Order: sequence, then C-alpha cells, then structure tokens
Amino acid sequence: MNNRKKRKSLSLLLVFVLVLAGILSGCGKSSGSNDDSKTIKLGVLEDRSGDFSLVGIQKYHAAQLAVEEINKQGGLLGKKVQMVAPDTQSDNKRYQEMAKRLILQDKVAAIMGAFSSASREAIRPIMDQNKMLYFYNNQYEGGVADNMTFNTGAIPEHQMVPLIQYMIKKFGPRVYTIAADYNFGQISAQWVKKTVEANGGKLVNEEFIPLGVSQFSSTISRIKKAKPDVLVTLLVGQDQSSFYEQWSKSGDKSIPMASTVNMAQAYEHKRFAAPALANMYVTATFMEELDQKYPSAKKFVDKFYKKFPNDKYVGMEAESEYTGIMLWAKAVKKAKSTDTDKVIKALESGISYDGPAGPVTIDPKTHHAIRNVYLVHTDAKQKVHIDTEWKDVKPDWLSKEKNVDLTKKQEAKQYTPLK
Amino acid sequence: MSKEAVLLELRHVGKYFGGLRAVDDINIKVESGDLHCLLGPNGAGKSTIFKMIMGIYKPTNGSVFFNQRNVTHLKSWDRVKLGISIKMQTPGVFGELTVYENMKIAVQHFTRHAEVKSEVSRLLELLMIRDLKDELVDNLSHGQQQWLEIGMALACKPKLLLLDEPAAGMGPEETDRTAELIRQLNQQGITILFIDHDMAFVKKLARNTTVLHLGRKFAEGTVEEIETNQQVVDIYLGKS
Amino acid sequence: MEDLLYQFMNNFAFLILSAIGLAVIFGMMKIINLAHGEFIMLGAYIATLATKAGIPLLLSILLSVVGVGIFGLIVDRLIISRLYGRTLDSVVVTWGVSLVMQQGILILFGPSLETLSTPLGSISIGGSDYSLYRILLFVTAIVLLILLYLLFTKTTFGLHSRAAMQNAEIARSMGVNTNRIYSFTFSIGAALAGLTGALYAPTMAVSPTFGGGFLMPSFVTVIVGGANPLIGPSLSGGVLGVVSTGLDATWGTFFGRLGLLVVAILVIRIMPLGFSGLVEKLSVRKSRG
Amino acid sequence: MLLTADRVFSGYGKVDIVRSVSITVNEGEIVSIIGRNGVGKSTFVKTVMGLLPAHSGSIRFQEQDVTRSKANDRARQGMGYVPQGHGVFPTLTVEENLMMGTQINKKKPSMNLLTIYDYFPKLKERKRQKAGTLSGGEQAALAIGRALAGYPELLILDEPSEGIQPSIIHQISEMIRKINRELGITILFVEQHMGMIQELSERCYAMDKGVIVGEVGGEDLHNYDRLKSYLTV
Amino acid sequence: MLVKLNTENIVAVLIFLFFFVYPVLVDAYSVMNLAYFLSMVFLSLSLSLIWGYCGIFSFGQAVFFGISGYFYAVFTLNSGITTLTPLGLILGVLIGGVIAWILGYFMFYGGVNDVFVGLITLCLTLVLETFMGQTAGDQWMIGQVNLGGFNGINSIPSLQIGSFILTGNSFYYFVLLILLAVFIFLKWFEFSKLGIAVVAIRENRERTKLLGYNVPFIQSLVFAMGGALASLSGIFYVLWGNYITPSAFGLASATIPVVLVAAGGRKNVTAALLFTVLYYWFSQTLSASGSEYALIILGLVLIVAILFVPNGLIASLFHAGDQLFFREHSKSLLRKKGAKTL
Repeated sequence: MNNRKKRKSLSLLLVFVLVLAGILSGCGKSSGSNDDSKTIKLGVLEDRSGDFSLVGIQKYHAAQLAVEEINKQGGLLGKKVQMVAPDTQSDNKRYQEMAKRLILQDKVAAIMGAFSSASREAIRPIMDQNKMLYFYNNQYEGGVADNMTFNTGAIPEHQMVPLIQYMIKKFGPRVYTIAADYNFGQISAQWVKKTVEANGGKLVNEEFIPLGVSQFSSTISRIKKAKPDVLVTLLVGQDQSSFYEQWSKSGDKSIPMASTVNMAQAYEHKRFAAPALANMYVTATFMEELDQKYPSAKKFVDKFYKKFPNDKYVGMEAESEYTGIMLWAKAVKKAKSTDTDKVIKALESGISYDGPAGPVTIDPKTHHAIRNVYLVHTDAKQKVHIDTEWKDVKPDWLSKEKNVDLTKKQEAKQYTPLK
Repeated sequence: MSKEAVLLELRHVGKYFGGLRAVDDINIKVESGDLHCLLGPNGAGKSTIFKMIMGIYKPTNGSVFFNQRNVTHLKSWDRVKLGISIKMQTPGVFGELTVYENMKIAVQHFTRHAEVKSEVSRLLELLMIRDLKDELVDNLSHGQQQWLEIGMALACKPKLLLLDEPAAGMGPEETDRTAELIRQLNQQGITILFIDHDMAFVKKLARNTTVLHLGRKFAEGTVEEIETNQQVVDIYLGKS
Repeated sequence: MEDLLYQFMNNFAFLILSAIGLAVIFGMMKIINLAHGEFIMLGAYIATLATKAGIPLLLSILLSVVGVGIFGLIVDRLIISRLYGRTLDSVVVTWGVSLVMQQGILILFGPSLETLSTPLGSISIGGSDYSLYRILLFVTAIVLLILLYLLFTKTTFGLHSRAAMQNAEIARSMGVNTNRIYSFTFSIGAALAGLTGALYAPTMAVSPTFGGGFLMPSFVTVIVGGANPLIGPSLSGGVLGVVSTGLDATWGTFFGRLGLLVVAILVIRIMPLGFSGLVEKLSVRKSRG
Repeated sequence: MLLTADRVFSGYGKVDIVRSVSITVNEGEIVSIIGRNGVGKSTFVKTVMGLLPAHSGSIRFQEQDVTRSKANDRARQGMGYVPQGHGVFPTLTVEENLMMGTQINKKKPSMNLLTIYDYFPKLKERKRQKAGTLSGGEQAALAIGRALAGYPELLILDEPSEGIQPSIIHQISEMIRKINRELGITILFVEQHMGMIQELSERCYAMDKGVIVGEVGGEDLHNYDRLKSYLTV
Repeated sequence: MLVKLNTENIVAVLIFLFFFVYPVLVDAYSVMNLAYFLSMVFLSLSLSLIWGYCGIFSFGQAVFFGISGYFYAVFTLNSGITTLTPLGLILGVLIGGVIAWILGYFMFYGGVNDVFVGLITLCLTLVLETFMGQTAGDQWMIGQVNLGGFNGINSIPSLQIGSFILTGNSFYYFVLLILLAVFIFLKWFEFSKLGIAVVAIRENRERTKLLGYNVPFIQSLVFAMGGALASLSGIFYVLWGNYITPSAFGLASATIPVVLVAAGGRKNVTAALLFTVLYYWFSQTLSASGSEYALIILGLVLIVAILFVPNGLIASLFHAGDQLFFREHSKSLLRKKGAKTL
C-alpha cells in the first residue's frame, strides 16, 4: 500500500474521531458553562415515561406550575428560577446518571424529585456525597434520616397511625394486609402490624405480592377465607392496581378497604369503573376532592387545570412537589442565598408554607413535614366523602423513638419500625 | 489372526429411530492394518454405523470396541483422541475460512505449537492441494473439499480412518488420485474403513468387505467373494 | 376445591391468552416478538377507548382484534418481512418496536386510561363468589385453542403455513406465496395478542405498560410448550397452570411466580423442544412402530 | 415451444454458477439435463422454477416472459417441481402433501387424488401416515404425485433417482414415461444416473462447469461412451 | 497479526488515545460519565466474546453482572475494611466466572444450544430479578447487609488500593487501563489456539467435535470468560454508583447487551466498544433533553440499524473503510469480521 493513501485514511479517521470527541465533550459542556448567569437552577427528576409516569407527570407539571409562579412574583434573589428537568424514564440507573449530571454539570441549587423509594435510595447517597440539597416530595414508608434530604410528603405517622386506629374502632379488630413485595410495602406493613397491635387489633394475615403481578384469584380466595374486618391494601404500580377490579367481582365487597397509597396518588377511583374502589378508606395529605371543602385546595386545583387542561387528576404527590418547591423558595429568600448550608439552616428554622392543604411546616429534627391529614372514603359510586381531619400531625417517630435530631447529629440512613 | 490385532469391533450394535430399525444387530470386526469396505444399497445403514463408531449417534443396543476398549459411552472428541477419525459424506469443512486455517484448526490440537506450520504443509503436500493454501474453502471444487477433509481427519493422527464415500462426485482422474492416497495411507499403517458404491473403486482398494442390507449384515468376505455372490448382486438390482 | 379449580381456570386462561399470539408467531415464523406485550397493550387500548366511545364491549373486542391485526400487518410489511429467518435480529428490532409503541401510546393517551368495569357480574357457588367473566375467559381460551387447531389443520391457509414452516422453498414451488403466509401469520399473532389485551382490559388497569405483566408468562408458556403452536400452549398452559396454582395456594404468590420460571429452565434443559417436541417424537414413533 | 431459456446466468449470491445456458423444451417432450455433481444442473432448474433469481438472460414459459416472476406464480402458471431429495413435508400426512399439490391453482382444474392413487397405489395405503416415515422410493412417488396433482404443463424433476434403490429407479422411470404418455405432461429432468437417462430421455443437454457442452438426441442416446464422457470427465 | 493496518485497528488506537486524553479536555462530570459508559462496555465485550466469537447467544450476561455486583456489595460492606475492596473486586470476578462455568456446564454438557441458551438465560435473569426484588425483609440479611429488595443496596464502598481511594479521574483511568488490557487480550485471543477453536465451534459445532475438540468444555470455558467480563462490568457499575438493585437483572438489562452487540457488529470487539459508548451517550443525551420522544427515537434508530445495516453499524463502517482506504478484500472470516451474519 502506498504511503499517501495510508496518510489520507489516517487523517480522515482522525477527523472522524475528533468530530466524535467534539460532540462528546461539547455535549458535556454546552449546558453547564453558564454558572454566573442570571438564573437559579432547580433540578427536577421525575418520571415522565415508563411505569411511574402516571404520578411522575403530575409531579412534573406541579413543579412547572410552582416555578412559573415564583418567577411571576419576581423570582428569587432577583434571579429567575430555571427548571432543569431530564426525564428519568422510571429507571433507577437513569436517576443516578441524571442526578450526577444536575449536580456536576448543570450545577443546580437544589434537586426535587423521585417517586418510588427505590429511585430515592438510588440518588440519596449521591446527594450526600455532593452536599446537594434534596427534596423528596412524596408519600413514602418513612424513616429516612438524612441531613441533605427533606420530605414534604406524607409518612406513616400522618397516614397509617390515624387510619388504622379509625378503622379498628369503626369496623373491628381483625386486619388483613396485602402489600407490594418490596421495601415500601414491607415497611408499611410493619407499620400496620405495629399500629394494629398497639390498638388491640389482630393481624390475621399479611401477604406480599411481587411487583408486576396482575392476577389475584388466589389472594382473593385467601382473603375471603380469613374474613377480616378490615382489608389494608398497600399495592403499587399499574399491574397491582388490577386487584381492585378483580376483588369487586369475586371478592367480598362488604369488607372495607383501607390504604395510604390509593386514590390520593394514582386516582384509582376515577380510573376504575365503580364499584371497584367502593368502600375504600384513605388517609391523605391532599386530594383533588378537597376542593369541595377547602378554598386553598380549590385555588390550587383551578390553577393546575388552567395550566394543564388535559391532565386527569391532581393528587397528593403533585401537591407535595408544589409545596416542596415553595418551601425551598421561601428558605432561599430567608437565607438570602442559594448556598446549601444556609438554605438548610433556614429550612431547619421551622419554616412554614401555607399550601393548598393547609400549613406545611418543616420539623427541624427529622426534616419531615408537620401537616394536616384528611380521612376520606368512597361510597358505592366511588364518590369521595371527607370524614375527618387531623390538624398539624407531627412526624415525630424518628425523633422520639430513634433519637434522631438532624440539627445536631449527622445521619444518612433509613430506620424501620421493627428493628 | 490373533485377538490383539482386532482394532475395531462392533458387537450386536443396533440403532432405532423411533420404530425404524436403521441398523440391527450388527457384528463387524476390523483388523489392524485392514483396508475394509462397507457396501450396500442406499438406506442400508452404512453411514449410521459410521456415526455410531464416531459417537455422533448412541447405539440403541450393543457395544463398540476400539483397541479392546469399550468406547460405547465415550464422547466423539475422546474417540478422536484414542485414534478414530472420520471424513463424513457431506463435506464438513469451514467454508468461510481458508484451506490453511481449516488445516490449522485440525492440526493445532494434536501437534506442538512450533510444528503446526510444518505439519500443515506436510499434509497439504500429501494431499496435493498445497497450492490452494490461501484459497477460501467455499471456492474449492467438490473433490478438493473432500481431500481437505481427509487431510483434516489425518491431522488428528488416527489409527483408524473412516471414509464415507471418499470419491463421491469425483471424476476418474480425481478418483484414481483418491484411491492412490488411500492406499498410501494404509501402507503407512492407518487402518481404513470406507463406504463406497463404485465397485471398480472398491475392487482397487479393499481387502475385506462387509455388505449391509436394510440395516442388517448381509454378507462378508473378500472383494472377489462378494463380487461373485449372486445374492449381493440381487439386492443391488432390487430383486431381493 | 372449587376455589382451587377457579384459580386454575384463571391461571390457565391467563397463560394461554398471554402466550397464544406469541406462540403462533414464534412457532410458524421463528420470530421472537419482544413487542408482544405492546401488541396486547394496544388491544386493551382499542377495546377500552371504543367502549368508552359507546361501542358495545363485544364489538369493541372485535375491533381490537381487527385493529391490532392490521397494525401487525403493517409492522410486518414495513419491518418484519425483511427479517424472515433472522431470529436473533428479530429480538433487537421488536425490542425497538416495543419502545416506540409504549412511548407512542403514552404521548397519545397519557399515562393511563379510565378502566372498564368487568362485565357479567359474579355467581355464587358454595357461598363463594366467582366472576362469571373470568370463567368465560377460561372458556374463551379453550375455544381459541380449538379454533386455532381447526385453522391450522382444516384450512388451506393452515396447510400452506405448516408446509412453509417445514420447507419454504418447496412450498413456494407448490404455488404458495410464502411471504403472504408469513405476513398473514404475523397478523394473526398480532390479532390474537390484541384479543388478549381486549379481553383483559376490563379486569386490569390500562396503561402504556399494560403489556409488561404478560411478557413473562407468555414467554414461559411458549418455551415450555415448544415450537408447535397447536400442541405446545395447551399442554404447557395446563402443566404450568397446575404448578403455579399449587405453589401459589401453598406458599403464596412469590413462589407461584418463581415456580413458573424454574419449570421453564428445567424443561429447556431436559427437553429443549418442549412438550410439543416430545409429543411429535412420540407420535412419529407410534406411526412408525 | 413450451419453455425457452435464453442465455441464463444465475447462482447463489452474486457468484454465477450457471453461465449463459440456453435450452428449449417442446410440448410433450421428455428432455434431460445431464452432468456430474456440482456442474450447476440443480442451480439451473431452480432458476427455471424461480427459486433462484436469474442474474441475466430470460426464461419464457408458454410464450410468456417469466424471468422476473416468483416461484409460486410459475407454479400456478403450470410448472410442477420435484426437488432434489424429493422434499416431502415430513410431518404432514401423505394426503396433506398431495393436497398441497391440488391447491396450487384454484382457478385451474387439479387432478383428483384418486387418479394419483391409481398411479401410485402405495400412497393410498399410507395416506394417513406422516410423509417422513415413508421409504425413499415412496417419498419419490409422493413428490412426483404431489407435483402431478396440480396438473402441470411442465414437470421439472431434480435427480429423481437420488437415494433410491436401483430396482426402484427403473419403476420410477416407467412411471414418469407413463405420465408423459397418458397425461401429455412435458418432462424436464436433471440426472446423472446413466440407466435412467438412457431409459427415459428423448433428448438431453449435457452440462459442465455451468455451461451447456453438448446436446444429444436420437440414436446418440444409446451411445454409452458418448454419454459417459459427459458424466465422468 | 495484531498490528495489521486496517480501519478497525486504526480506529481502536485512536479511540484509546482519545480516551486517555479525555480528562484533560472536559470537566469532572464528563469524565465520570465516560467512566460509566466504559464500565458498560465490558458487558458488551462479554457478549461479543461468547456470541460473536463462539456463537453462544445469551441473555444471561445480566445474571453475572448482577450477581457480582451484589457479591461486591455484600463482601465489602460486611468486611468493613476498605482496603479489602480490591479483594472484593477480584473475588467478584472469579465468582461470576465460576457461576458462568457451572451454568455453562449445566447447559452445554446437556446439549442445550442456539436459541435455547438465550431462553434459559432469559428465564434465569427473571428468576433472579423476582427473587432479589422480594428480599426487602429483615430475614434477608447476609452478615450485616440487608439485600434490600427492590430498593437494592446503596453506599457501597468505592475501590481503595492501599490508602488511595479510586474516584473521579483515578477511577476513570483504572477502568480505562483494565479495558485496554481486556481489549488487547480479546484481540490476541481471536488468533490464539483456543480462539481459533472457538471460531470453529461457531462455524460448525458438530464438525469441531470430530476434530477432537471437547466442544462443551470449550463452550463452558468461553462462557465462563464471558461471565467474568460481565462480572467486571457489574462491579465497575457498582463502583461508579455505589449502588445496585434487582433491575440489574431485569428484562431491559438482559436485552441491552444483545441490542448493542447486534447493532454495533457482533463479531467485532472494536465495534461493540464504540457502539456501546455512542449508544449510552446518545440515550443519555436524549433523556437529559427531557423530550418525550427520546424512547421513540431510540427505538427507531435500532430498527433502522438492524434493517439496513444487518452486519452492524460500526462493523459495516469499518468494512467500508477497509474497502475505501486499504483495497484489501481479505478472504477469510478470521480476518474479515462481521462480513456475514451467522
């Protein structure tokens, strides 16, 4: 082969590789190089495709709404808030990649997001490593004690404890739990057990359903045999929500169901034809239907649908996301800085925001929220009735039983009730 | 002849496919140094016997002995290591590799690394296809592929070489060359068992012959005996 | 006992209906359709949307069958027809198809649909309620198996497709347009998936990920059943139905699910051609002996 | 002229195995193509049948250019084909195999299965049996019967003698001749079995290395040495 | 043979040169990100080895990826001694290899081959996903480590050699050096004695047996090597994110290597390497854009790639490069990779 040809080919390939390098590094830098701009960047990681998009899109829209409002009112510290929101695609790997990207490349001031506990656990250590302020605005199984993490959603003290007490008192002591077979379901089931025992009830059985199971005939037959007074359902995801339709056809509809995840999160009562979700009792920190009774809720719901007229529901996770961003904004204003330590200090000062479902206050010791809880149930036509409300429920299990005080002690772990 | 001299022995070997008895109760002895032919019309079970000797098929009943050792349950590759090697009816060469590479695959397993090249050359020389060393095997003629495959079988340094229709599809010149090659190999001490239809070819080579018909042993003896056996002639003409 | 029977019927119907479309496509064309779940999902969407639009359920189900069948035909003509005989490439391509379909539906219809109510109500036997519709699903599964058997053994199409499966070149020399046979087979497989989706739509939550739950049972049923779409699914559906019902009833859902997979692994190891391979072997032996 | 192939080039992939082959077959004739293994005989008849594309050249059948039409269309137009090794569908029953033939073209009359069973009485005995369980000779009969069932104008046979005992080869030759005489079906066959070639052909083309090297007809067909020179070089 | 001048080898040299200077050109995030892509390259290479070289089609690389990831997590978290992390890495790779060997033994000695290997391994990944998914309870402790169910295990220690913790650039270079070593090994392996036998097995399994090769043994061996490589990938993934979940065993994880190797060019390790990096970069960029069309674009790209470039996108580019610049129509499969689908 002659040398000229060799050189020609080499140079062509070199060009190819350089172009490739340019693309790779260019992509790495293009969006991250404007640190000193006139915006404050807020990272939002929510699933807009895949399994969790049902709730993820609601939360993403709520975040858009919150950021828009903040900017309308003049932004923060004289700067506009710019939302950086990759699609995490219901993929935990993606959560990690994107969290690192938001922190290291986009240099965001704080990160909101994650729906499932698994997604949260995927990114929480990254937040700790990089000292990034993180808001997990979601209902969950509780127990996370982490200096960098704040939670504005509902936890078992808000939901499970009052719910079980109410159900046992109203319907009887025999409780049957079916729960998704993963961390959320198992820890929540521990809460059920703990609360049932504390209230003189009896747990007749607890059954764990692997994620992705959509056929429930054996479970239904076991429940019917056990004849419980209350059926607690802690089912997660689209597949498992098929339970209700199947239960309504071959189960015993006279047994009342109780849940902390249904309706307020994934609006099963609107998606399923009656009476699949009939006779269901739920404790929630927010639901669209609160607008019947509470003006602040109505205002929020109206705003939401005005901006997103095609959306189907505004649930409690959307409210948490919205409130979380508002709380963060308030803290930034108070700290007069986006510096993480200062903002955390401001948040730990017992900061409070009057949200769509009443005041939400950060509990400094646990970084969880003190907030109102509503108990609702559905009638045979799946119409929602608001039964009771508890005001300013404290998330104090961590501080009382586990001696967590994040203002004094560094922590980065999740506690479970039975350990 | 002493018992030690029997290299290959089939004892009451049978192979059934479902209800079909492809091979039924066959006894064959091949002595060391023999040049032995399996004869028989199509469907007589000749190739099936070869496959059982090689361990490609497991006999339904009976046993295969090689060098006084029962090899019925040995895997193909272990039999190759004991010294049985085969050229199959349809060429099993690697069409997308070159002749040299084909030979290398076969040779490297039985020859020390430093000697692979010279061994390949020696075999290609023997087979008279040295000029085709760098040719893609797919471009070879049918006859050349057959030789290559014989070469690959030889690379395994066999004591017993099975040749299934070694001259099929060859012209007379190629056939003669093949016959010469087989005789030469036999003289070097390799025992050869082969299948063929062409009586002229068989007559040139074989000392002992076993005739199969419909899966059973029909006759055996020297080529001359077989040739004059009226019953053998009959089965070939379909009278039996 | 009625309970166990009812559960078996449920499991059997679910396994058969999950697998049947996949079995036809894999058995006849050796195409591994990773978009099978999405075809099922599409069927569920068409049935749900049509029913919401006021079309009677039965007609909506029919619409799904036709709709997904036509969709399958389009996918075949555009994509699969270029891959006949390339089993492994079909894995990659159909995976791509599934990504496109799932996200496409999400963009078009959002993350979930309002679900239909299961029709027909329930009957009470021995003091226990059983969904009539689910019993009907079991009957449908069996009827479907019979229809499929008739289609492939009694019709010209069936004869031609079995011939094409064995030796496409010779079938072509017998006047069979094998490409049309393959297209039609793929379309039938898709239509069956659509039917499955439509049938289960009123019993489950309908979302873009609807098909995901069907994928594992369908693959396991096809694997255990083997290549023959006529014998395979019915046998493996029966055996796996018993296994999963038994494990589920004694040790719970998790073991029921794990059991399916373990059976599949063992079956491939012991008889790679599955039940239908075994049956074919026995039947040849019988007709020879 | 029933079939004309004009300077046909074809092969697998891009390589030409058949190079510029031209033949003609007249109505009612029995024509053979002879030659050794691997000279391109099968490739050529597969091209005639449409199972392989012609790289260049043309094929006319019944005065129509069929060079670009597909195998299934040629079959429907009246070409019957008996592949090498007979190619029965092993897990279909004998009757189903035959039905493949009767359904070749629904617009044309097909042959009654009974007629076929008349020609091949063995097949009738075994009509419910899986074709894979038949003996070699029976499979050959089935393959011929199957092609016959579509009532072709032209029957193409690729090495009908292959894998068959010598005694049966003779029977098959007679059967093919009978089909030609009684049903008026034109025959084109590929062969290297001397006996069959001599017994059956009215005219034959000799092929070597992808080209036609000679044409033999009439008295020459009984010239053993001449034929032998084509079959063994 | 190794330094033969053709497009593939030139590109390989350039890629590695580029990788070595990359940290100088870009910020810390991009380096970490490429480290992640490179970790996933091992997974593709493992499939390239067993599928491309040996013709074993497997969905099971995710099995070894996940098992070794979990092993590393449990081992290092239990030992609590961070200097033992390299031992965790080595043991993890060995265990992945051994498990692959056992699985290979189970399959190949039992005569399971071709698409059935794919099906068994697919079932096995799903078994592991199902099983690991339900290990959230307290009964699933190994030593002091809870397997963590669906949420998986996090805060897994990074690799520490002596007192030096490998993070950032040092982790990147560590991965890169091992990748280079593995890459050179694979290139050498192709023409080694075993490598040639492996190609023979891919081309004609039965015939290779008749040349005296113990085919199931060689298949198991190559499968074990593939398992070890996949394990390396799994551990690097864990080191990158300090995290592992059962989704490592999921359908998507099982499918991705197949997709990458098939679309890149299965008989060519450079193609697998390059395509893996490009794919991860592309899909991540799409995801970061937040576009709802990301997955649709990705799906369409894969479909088009397989339909129009069946021998693999990158491998075909190499081939075109060879024809353009080197005018060499090398004759044999051993030299011309990816020329024909198997």
